[in-house]
Amino acid sequence: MIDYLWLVPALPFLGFLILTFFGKKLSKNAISFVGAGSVGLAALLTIIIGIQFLLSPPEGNFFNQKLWTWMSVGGMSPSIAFHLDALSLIFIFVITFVGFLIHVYSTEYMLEDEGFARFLSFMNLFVGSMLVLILADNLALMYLGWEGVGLCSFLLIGFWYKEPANAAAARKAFIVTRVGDTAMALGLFLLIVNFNTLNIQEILHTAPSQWTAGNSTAVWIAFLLLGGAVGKSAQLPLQTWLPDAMAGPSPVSALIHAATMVTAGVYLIARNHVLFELAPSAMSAVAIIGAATLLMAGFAAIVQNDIKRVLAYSTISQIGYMFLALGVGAWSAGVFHFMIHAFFKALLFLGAGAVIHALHHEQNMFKMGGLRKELPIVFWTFLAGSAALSALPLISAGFYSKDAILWYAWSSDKGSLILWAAAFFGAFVTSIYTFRMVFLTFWGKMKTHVHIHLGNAMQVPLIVLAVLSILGGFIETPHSLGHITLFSGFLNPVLPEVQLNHGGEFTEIILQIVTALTGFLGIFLAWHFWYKKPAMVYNFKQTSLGTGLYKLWLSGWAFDWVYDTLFVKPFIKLSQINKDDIVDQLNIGLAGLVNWLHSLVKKTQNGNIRWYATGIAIGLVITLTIVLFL
Amino acid sequence: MTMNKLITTQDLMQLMPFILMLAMPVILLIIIAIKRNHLFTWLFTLATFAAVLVTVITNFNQAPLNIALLTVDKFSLLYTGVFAIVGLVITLLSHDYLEKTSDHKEEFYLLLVFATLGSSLMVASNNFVSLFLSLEVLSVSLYSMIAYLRNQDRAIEAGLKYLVLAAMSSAVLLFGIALVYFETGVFSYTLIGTKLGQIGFTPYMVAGFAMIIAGAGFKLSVVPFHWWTSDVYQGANSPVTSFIATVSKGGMVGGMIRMFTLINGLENHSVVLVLTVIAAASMFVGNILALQQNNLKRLLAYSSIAHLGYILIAFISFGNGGTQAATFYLVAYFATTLGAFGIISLLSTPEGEAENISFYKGLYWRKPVLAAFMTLVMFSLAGIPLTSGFVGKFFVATSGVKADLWVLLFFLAVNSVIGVYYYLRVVVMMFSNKDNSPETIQCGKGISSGLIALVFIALMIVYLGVYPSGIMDLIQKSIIN
Amino acid sequence: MNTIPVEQSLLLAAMLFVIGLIGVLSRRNVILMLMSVEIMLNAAGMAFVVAGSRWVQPDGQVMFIFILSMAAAEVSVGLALILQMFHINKSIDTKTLGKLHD
Amino acid sequence: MLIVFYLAAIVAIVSTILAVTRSNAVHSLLYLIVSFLASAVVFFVLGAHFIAALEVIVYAGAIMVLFVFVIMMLNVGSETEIAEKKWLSIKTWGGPAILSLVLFCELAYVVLTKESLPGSEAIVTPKEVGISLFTQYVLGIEIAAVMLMSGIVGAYHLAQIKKKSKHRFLGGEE
Repeated sequence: MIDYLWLVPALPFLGFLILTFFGKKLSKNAISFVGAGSVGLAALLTIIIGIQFLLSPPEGNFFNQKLWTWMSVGGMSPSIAFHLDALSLIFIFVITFVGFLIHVYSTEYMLEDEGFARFLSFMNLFVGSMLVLILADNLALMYLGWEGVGLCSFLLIGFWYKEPANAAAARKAFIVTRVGDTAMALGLFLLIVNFNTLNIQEILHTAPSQWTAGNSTAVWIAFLLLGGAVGKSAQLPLQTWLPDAMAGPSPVSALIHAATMVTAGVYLIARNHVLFELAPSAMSAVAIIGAATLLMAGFAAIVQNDIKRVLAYSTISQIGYMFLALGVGAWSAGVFHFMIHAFFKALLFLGAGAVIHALHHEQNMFKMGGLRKELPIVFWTFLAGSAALSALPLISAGFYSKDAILWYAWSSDKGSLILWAAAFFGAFVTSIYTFRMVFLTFWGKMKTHVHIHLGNAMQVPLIVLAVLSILGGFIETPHSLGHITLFSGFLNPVLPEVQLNHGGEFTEIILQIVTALTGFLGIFLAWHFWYKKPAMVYNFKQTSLGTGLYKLWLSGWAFDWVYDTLFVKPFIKLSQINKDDIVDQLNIGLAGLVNWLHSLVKKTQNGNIRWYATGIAIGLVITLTIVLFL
Repeated sequence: MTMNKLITTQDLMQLMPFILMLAMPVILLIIIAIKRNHLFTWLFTLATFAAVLVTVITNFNQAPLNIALLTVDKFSLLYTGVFAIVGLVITLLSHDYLEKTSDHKEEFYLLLVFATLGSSLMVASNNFVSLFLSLEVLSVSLYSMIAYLRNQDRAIEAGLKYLVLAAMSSAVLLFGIALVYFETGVFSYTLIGTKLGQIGFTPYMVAGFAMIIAGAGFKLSVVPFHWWTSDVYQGANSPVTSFIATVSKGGMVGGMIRMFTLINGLENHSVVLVLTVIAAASMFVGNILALQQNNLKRLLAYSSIAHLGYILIAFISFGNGGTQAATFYLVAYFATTLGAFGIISLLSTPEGEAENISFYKGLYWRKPVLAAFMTLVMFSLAGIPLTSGFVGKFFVATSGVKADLWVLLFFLAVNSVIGVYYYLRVVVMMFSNKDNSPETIQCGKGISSGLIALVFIALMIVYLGVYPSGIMDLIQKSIIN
Repeated sequence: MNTIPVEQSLLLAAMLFVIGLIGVLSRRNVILMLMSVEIMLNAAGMAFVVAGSRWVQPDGQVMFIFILSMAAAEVSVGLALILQMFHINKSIDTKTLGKLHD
Repeated sequence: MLIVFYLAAIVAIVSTILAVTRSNAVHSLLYLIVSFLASAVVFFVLGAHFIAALEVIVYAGAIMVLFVFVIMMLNVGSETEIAEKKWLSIKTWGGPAILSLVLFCELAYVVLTKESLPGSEAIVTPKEVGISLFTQYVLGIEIAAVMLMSGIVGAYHLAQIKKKSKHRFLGGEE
C-alpha cells in the first residue's frame, strides 16, 4: 500500500482538475461527492499507509518514492519525489483527515453559494499543494508546495471577491507572506550553494559534519528560513495578515488559517531541526518570537468583537506556543501541539462558522448570546474545543500538549524561567478570552434569531473533532499521569528527544497544578466580567487607561500603526502623496514608495520620439563611459 | 580567408529551413500578384512554418554546417524550430484578427515569414556581416508589420517611432562593429575571439562591444534603450506585438549568445559590469513602470523589459549553465507572452483592441475559458510554481547562484515581489464583480483558429512548468562549444 | 602619394556620426530626422571603409554595400510611412507623433 | 592626396552641419548631397574607388532623390520652414550638441589611444570587391535580397492610400 503514496497528493489534484473543468456541468451532489470524496480517499489511504508504517516500519524508518526528475541543470536535479517518515506522516494524517472533515462540512456550508464548485476545487488544490509541501523530498518541490498553498490561501481569502475589503485582505496576505518567502528563497539558495544539492535528507546528513554549532553560514540560513516560517505562520513581526485573512469563508479559516497552512512554518523548522541546532542564536530567536507572539496575540484576542478575529489571534498565539516548543528543542512537543491544535482549532472555527451560518452572517459576538439551547450540538462541541484551547486539566487534549510545552519551557537546557512565565501567563490569558467568547456567544440573552437548521454534514464533523479534542491527548501524557510516550516515541527516529536541564518530577507536578488553577481562574474571570457583571468591563473601558488598552489590543498591538510610523511616515514627508487610512499601512507604505517611483519614471514615457532618441543617446554615452573609464 | 568553398547539395539540405522561409514567400508573392485569397495565403503560411519545423527536426542530428556566413548547428536549429512554432501560433492568431481589421491581408504573412527568417538567421550567424544583415531583414519587415493597419494613426505612429529609433540603433551597432573590425581586421566571431586572445581588450574592442551592446539592447528593449517598447506594443496590432515580444527578441538573445560564446566577450570585467547595470536597471525600471499601468499592452511591454533583465542575469552567468537558463527562460517566456497577446487579439474587435485593463473587469463571467487562460498566463509571468515562468526563474536563479551574482539575485527576488503585485491585479480584475463588467463583447464563434492556438499555449505553459526536463535536455544538447 | 593617417579618417567618420546624432535629436521634421539617420549610417559605412583600407581588404567595402542596401530599404519603408503620416495628420512634425504615451 | 583628404573632410563636416541645421528642408537636402559627394571623395582618396562611385550613384543619386521626391510631393512649404526656424534655437540643439560632443570625445579617446598607424597606399579594386562579394559573401547577398524584398512589399503596402476605410480603430488614447 505504501507504494501508492503518490496517490495521496494526486487524488486532491485530480479532484481539483475535475471540478475546474467540469464544475459547471456537474450537479451539486456530484460536486460534493468529488470535492469531499477525493480528500476522503486520500485520508483513507493515509490511514492505511500509516497503519502499515506503524506495524512494519520500512528500513531506516522512512520511505522514499521518486516519480520523475523534475528538471536538471548544472548537476542539480530536483525530482518529483516524496519522503515519508514519522514527521511527514503525522502532518499528512492531520491534513487529509481534518481536511476531509472540513470538506464534508463545506458541502453543506457552501452549498447555496454560487461559487460552490470553485470553492471545493480551490480547497482540493490547497490540500494537494499542502501535501506536496509536506511530502517533498527536495527544497524545490517543497518551495513549489509552499507557493502553492500561498496561492490557494490568496484565492480563498478573496473567495468573496465582490467585497473590495476581501480582495484587499487577500492581497495583503499574499504580499506579507511573500516578504517571508523572499527570505526563505534566499535561505534555500544559500543551502544549494553550500551543499550543491537540493535533497533535504542529504543536506540534513551533511550539515553537522560540515559545520560546527554557531557557524555563521548556518546561522544565516537558519534565520532566513525562520523568516519564511514567521511569514507563513503569522508570527511576530509578520503576523498582521492573519486577522484580516478571516475575510474568507469559515471552512477556509478552519483548514488553511488554523489547522494546516499556517503551521507550515512549524513544519519547516521541525524538518530542518538539524540546521537550527547548529545555530543556537536562531533557536533562541524561535523561542523568543514564540513567547512574544503568544502573549501579544493573547491580549489582542481579549478585546476583539468579531468571533473569527478572536480565533485568528488565538491561532497566532497557539502557533506561538509551537514555536516556543521548537525553540527550546522540544521538537516532538511542538509537533504534538500542532496536531491537537489542528483538531480543536478546526473545531472552533467550524463551530463559529455554524453560529455565523445560523445567524445569517453575524460575526459580532456582542450581537449573539443564548445560543446554548438553540444550537445544542454546536454548543457542546464548541465547549469541548474551548476546553482544549484553554487546556482544562485531565479532560482535554489541549492540556497534555500545552502542559508539555510549559514543562519544557522550564526544564529544557534552552528553557528559562522567563520563557516559562510567558507561556504560563499566556495560558492564563488564553482561558480568559476563550471563555469570554463562550459566555458571550452561548449564554445570556438571545439577540439574533436563529435562521437555519444545521444538517448532518455540518454536525458530524463537529462531533468527530470534539471527540478528538477530548481524547487526542491520551497518547502522550506527563510523568505524573502515567507517562505515555506513544507520540514522541513514534517521532523519535526523526526528531531527537529534548535535553532536560533542571527540574524534577516534583517540580513538574507543582507547575501542572499551578497552571491548572490559573486556567480555572481565567474561566472564573471571564464569567465574572462578561456574564455576571459586564458593567465592570464597560466602566473600565471608559477610563483613559482602559480606552488606550482597548484600542491598542483591538488593533493587534497597533502593529499596522508601528509599520506606519517606521516605514510609511518618513516616506510621506518625502512624497506627501500618501493620505490613506491606518489599516494596511505597511502595504500602502511600501507600495507607495514604489508608486512614487512609478509616477516619476512614468514621466519618461512621454511619447516624444526626440526624447526617446535622446534617452538612447544618453544610454550609449553611459555605456561607453562605463566600459572605458570604470 | 579561404572560406569561399562551393555550396554542395548536402549544404543546401542543411540550409533547408532557411531556404524554405525564403522561397515559400516568393512563391506566395507571385500567387498574390495573380489572385488574392486570404484563406489560401493563411494555409500556405501555416504549411511554410510546418515545413520549416519538419526540416528542423530531420536536420537536427546532422553534424554542424559551417559555411562562410552561417553556422547551422543544433543551437541555431533549436531556435529556428522554436521560432517556427511561434510563427505557427501567430499565424493562427492572425487570421481572425486580420479578417476583422484589415483590407489587404496577404502581405502580412509574407512579412511575418521574412521577419522569422531574419531572426533565425541572426541565431545562425557566425559573423558580424550576417548578424547585421539578418537583423535588418528582421527590422525592415517589422517596420511594415507594426504599421500594417495603415489607416490607424497609432499604427503609423508606432511604425515611425520604431523605424527612426531602430535605424539610429543600427547605426550605433554598425559603428561598434566597425571599431571591432578596425582593430581585428576580421568579421568572424571565432577569428575575433582568437585575435582578442592575442591583443586583449583594447579600448577599441571594449568601445566596440559597448556600442554593439547598445544596438542589441535596443532590439532586446533593455534599459536604457527601452523607450520605444510600450508605445510600439500599444500601437502595433496584437499579433505583431506578440511577434516583437517573442521572435524579435529571441533572435537577438540567440545571436548574442553565439557571439559572446565564440568571442569570449564576457571575460572582460567592464563588459560584464555594463551588462550587470543594464540587467539591474531593466528589472527595476520595467517593473516600476508596469506597476500602475492601466493599459494591458503597455503593462506587458514594461514587464517584458523586466523579463529581459532576468534573462540578462542568466546571460551574465555564462559558463554556469547560464546560456541554457537564458534559452529556457526565453522559451518559457515565449509561451507565456503568446498566450497573453493571443487572448488580447481574440478579444479585440474592429472597434478597438482589448487593451484597457478595465475591459477585463469581470471577464470571468463573460468568457470563463479565456479568463482561465489569462489567469494561467499571469501566474506564469509572476513565476508561480507549476508554470513555465517559475521553472524559468528557477533556472536563472540557479545559474546566478553558481556565478555568485548575489546582488542581481537579490534584485531578482525584490522584483519578483513587485511583479506579483501587478500581475495579480489583472487576475483580481478578471474575477471582480459581475455587475459592473462592460457589456458582453463578441469574439469568434465556435472553435476559432486562435482558440486552438491558445489551448496549445496553455498546455505548453503547464508542460514546461511540470516537466521541463524534456526541453532542457534538448537545450543542453544544443549548447555551443 | 602621401598616405592618410587612418585615425584621422576614423575621426572624420566619428565626427559625421555625432553630427548625424545631433540632427536626430534636435530636428522636428520627420523627413529631416530620417535624413540625419542616413548621415549616421553613412558615417558608420565610412568607418568600415576606413578599416578595410587599413587592412587592405575588400570586406570593409562589402559591408558598405550592405549598409547601402539596408539604407535603401529603410528609406523606402520610412518614406512610405511618412506619406501615410502626412495623409492622416496633415503634418510631418514629430509633435503629432505623441498620441501613444503613458 | 593628403590635402585632398583634408579639403574633402572639411567640406563634408561643414555641409553636414549645415544639413542638420538648415530650416528649409530642400536646402538641408542639398547640403546633404554635397556632404555625400565629399564623402565619395574621401572614399576615393582612401583607395575605395568602387565605393566612391556607389556613394555618388546610390546614396547621393538614388536615395536622396527619393527624399527630394517626397518633400516635393508633400509640399510642406513655408509653414514648416517657419516652425522649424522657431524651433531650432540654442535651447533645442544645445542639449543634443553637448551630448554628441561627449560621445565624440569618447570616440576620439578610443581612436587616439592607439599610436599612429601608417595608412596603406594599396587600392582595393572593384574586382577584388566583386570577387569577395560573390564568393565569401554570396549568402549575404541573398539575405540582403530578402531584406530589400520585404522593404518593397512593406513600402508597397504602406504607401497605398485608401480614401474610405471600412474598419477604423478609434483614436490611440488610453
